[in-house]
Amino acid sequence: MSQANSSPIPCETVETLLVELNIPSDMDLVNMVVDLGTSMIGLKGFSADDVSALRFAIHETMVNAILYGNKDKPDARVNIKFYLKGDCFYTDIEDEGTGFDPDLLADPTAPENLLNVHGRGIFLVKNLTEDFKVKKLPEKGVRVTFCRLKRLER
Amino acid sequence: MSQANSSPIPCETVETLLVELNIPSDMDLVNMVVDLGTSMIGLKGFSADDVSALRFAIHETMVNAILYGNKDKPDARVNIKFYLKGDCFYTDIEDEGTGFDPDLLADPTAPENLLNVHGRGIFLVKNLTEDFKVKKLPEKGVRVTFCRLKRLER
Amino acid sequence: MRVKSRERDGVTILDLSGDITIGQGDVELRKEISELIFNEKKKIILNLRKVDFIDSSGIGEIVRSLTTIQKNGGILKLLHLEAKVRDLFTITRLITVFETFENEKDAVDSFN
Amino acid sequence: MRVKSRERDGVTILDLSGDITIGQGDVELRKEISELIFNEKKKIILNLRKVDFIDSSGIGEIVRSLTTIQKNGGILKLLHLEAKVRDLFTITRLITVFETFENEKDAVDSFN
Ligand SMILES: Nc1ncnc2c1ncn2[C@@H]1O[C@H](COP(=O)(O)OP(=O)(O)O)[C@@H](O)[C@H]1O
Ligand SMILES: Nc1ncnc2c1ncn2[C@@H]1O[C@H](COP(=O)(O)OP(=O)(O)O)[C@@H](O)[C@H]1O
Repeated sequence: MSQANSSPIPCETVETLLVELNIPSDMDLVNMVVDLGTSMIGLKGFSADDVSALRFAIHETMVNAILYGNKDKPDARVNIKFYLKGDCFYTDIEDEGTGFDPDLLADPTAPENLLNVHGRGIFLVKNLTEDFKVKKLPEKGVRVTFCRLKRLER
Repeated sequence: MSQANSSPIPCETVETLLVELNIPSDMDLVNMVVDLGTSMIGLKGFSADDVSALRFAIHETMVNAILYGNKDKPDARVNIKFYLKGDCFYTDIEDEGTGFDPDLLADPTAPENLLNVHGRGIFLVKNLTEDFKVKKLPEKGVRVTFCRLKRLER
Repeated sequence: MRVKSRERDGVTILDLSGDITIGQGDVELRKEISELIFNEKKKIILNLRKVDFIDSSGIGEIVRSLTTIQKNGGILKLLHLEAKVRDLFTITRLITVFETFENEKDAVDSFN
Repeated sequence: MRVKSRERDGVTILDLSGDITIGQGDVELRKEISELIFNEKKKIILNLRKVDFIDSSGIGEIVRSLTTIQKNGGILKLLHLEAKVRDLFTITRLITVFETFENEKDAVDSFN
């Protein structure tokens, strides 16, 4: 179903930080972060498919960080990192919330959930990316991480 | 000539951090930083004139940070902060260089300099913004700061 | 998002364009569907050709459109799912609950 | 930046569009001016109407164009400085060294 946490992906090499970004919880800023991330991935030679998968993943995770993590409190910050490990484009998105266990979310493709209005965001992100992780941070807050391995253009 | 360091500007109030951004020294990223900054200032209700003045100022200062501060070394980082103090939109741009004294730069409007190809960047930034400052950082690097006070639309 | 509503052979076609995302698009779509139901329209097509970007809230809103229309005795079909949108419907298996078309005439004719 | 070169009544007009900034625009402009000088063009107008953004390197390059053309016995004039560009030329006092026009016919006629 999702590739997350399955076989090790071939990009555990040196980490190159591209951009780090810290913003308030303002939905108007989500598009800027998405544009910044997708421009970066385009510059790094990823394909249009990779760009659009990450556009979706960054958008969904940003929206969740603001709505669920920071509960729409404008003063609560979101910290975003884009970095490369070999052919993997990584995104970390940190909010000030208490986190969640992605393995406990209902399967939106189960027949009883198929017509639900909600509950497809993280499922889709996991399917469009590799190495999806949610980690509580030592001080406070939560970090959601995912990466996209360079694909061949279809 | 320039308003820098002249009469105190009416925006020494509480500081609200908007966006902080950390990037490698890559000229391809300058436009993204400029777009992010000008979108922020637009969202905060500044006029089109303010946006275009800051577009110029952020662009020039970013280019200088990469070329002169970080001497085009791709690994050297640039750290950018956009924040508000009352009606002033502040920008800090930090590079890893040793800095410069803006008061020692030649006046590009002096007759003997008027036809020079270079030397107008900082002069223009100082004229389009208020509170232009260059500060050596305690550890290493340099911070260039400027702000733009909300103007009336002309 | 922008919505343009038109009729063809007794079928209502909503041409959606732009982004359908949380807070921009989802709400407009819901309003548009309520209006169609209020006006007793039963045969409805969502034309997604000009949709640039859809997020999980936008997808959820299209699912809500389907169930609302069905509850009111109507039928909803989808037209022109561009590759990226189709992928999202495939991964979520929503492709199995929607009737989808790549050709407008076929979509309209399928109601009759 | 894009440059389109055309002739009108013996005057060469370069229509510049896009951004004239460090690394994109400044180099193209320099090449274009060299070519005009090589082809012995002496009456030259830079039309800046479609320039969206110019930075200090772009301004410097326009100054370089002026001095290069003058050194080769030519004349350079500027056409259509839009408000923001005009501000930059005013602050730097470059407005005092360039002849500028808001109307193309006037600019062309001024050479004769
Ligand atoms: N950053 C986050 N912090 C806390 N909870 C989260 C976060 N992101 C997601 N969640 C939880 O996971 C659930 C599923 O999210 P998602 O798959 O995006 O679907 P939806 O947003 O439609 O509920 C959310 O309802 C929320 O409870
Ligand atoms: N971030 C910086 N670090 C070190 N020196 C700088 C920096 N920014 C500007 N300078 C110095 O100031 C000078 C003037 O800069 P500027 O006014 O932008 O004109 P130009 O770039 O055309 O020389 C530069 O040539 C450089 O020596």
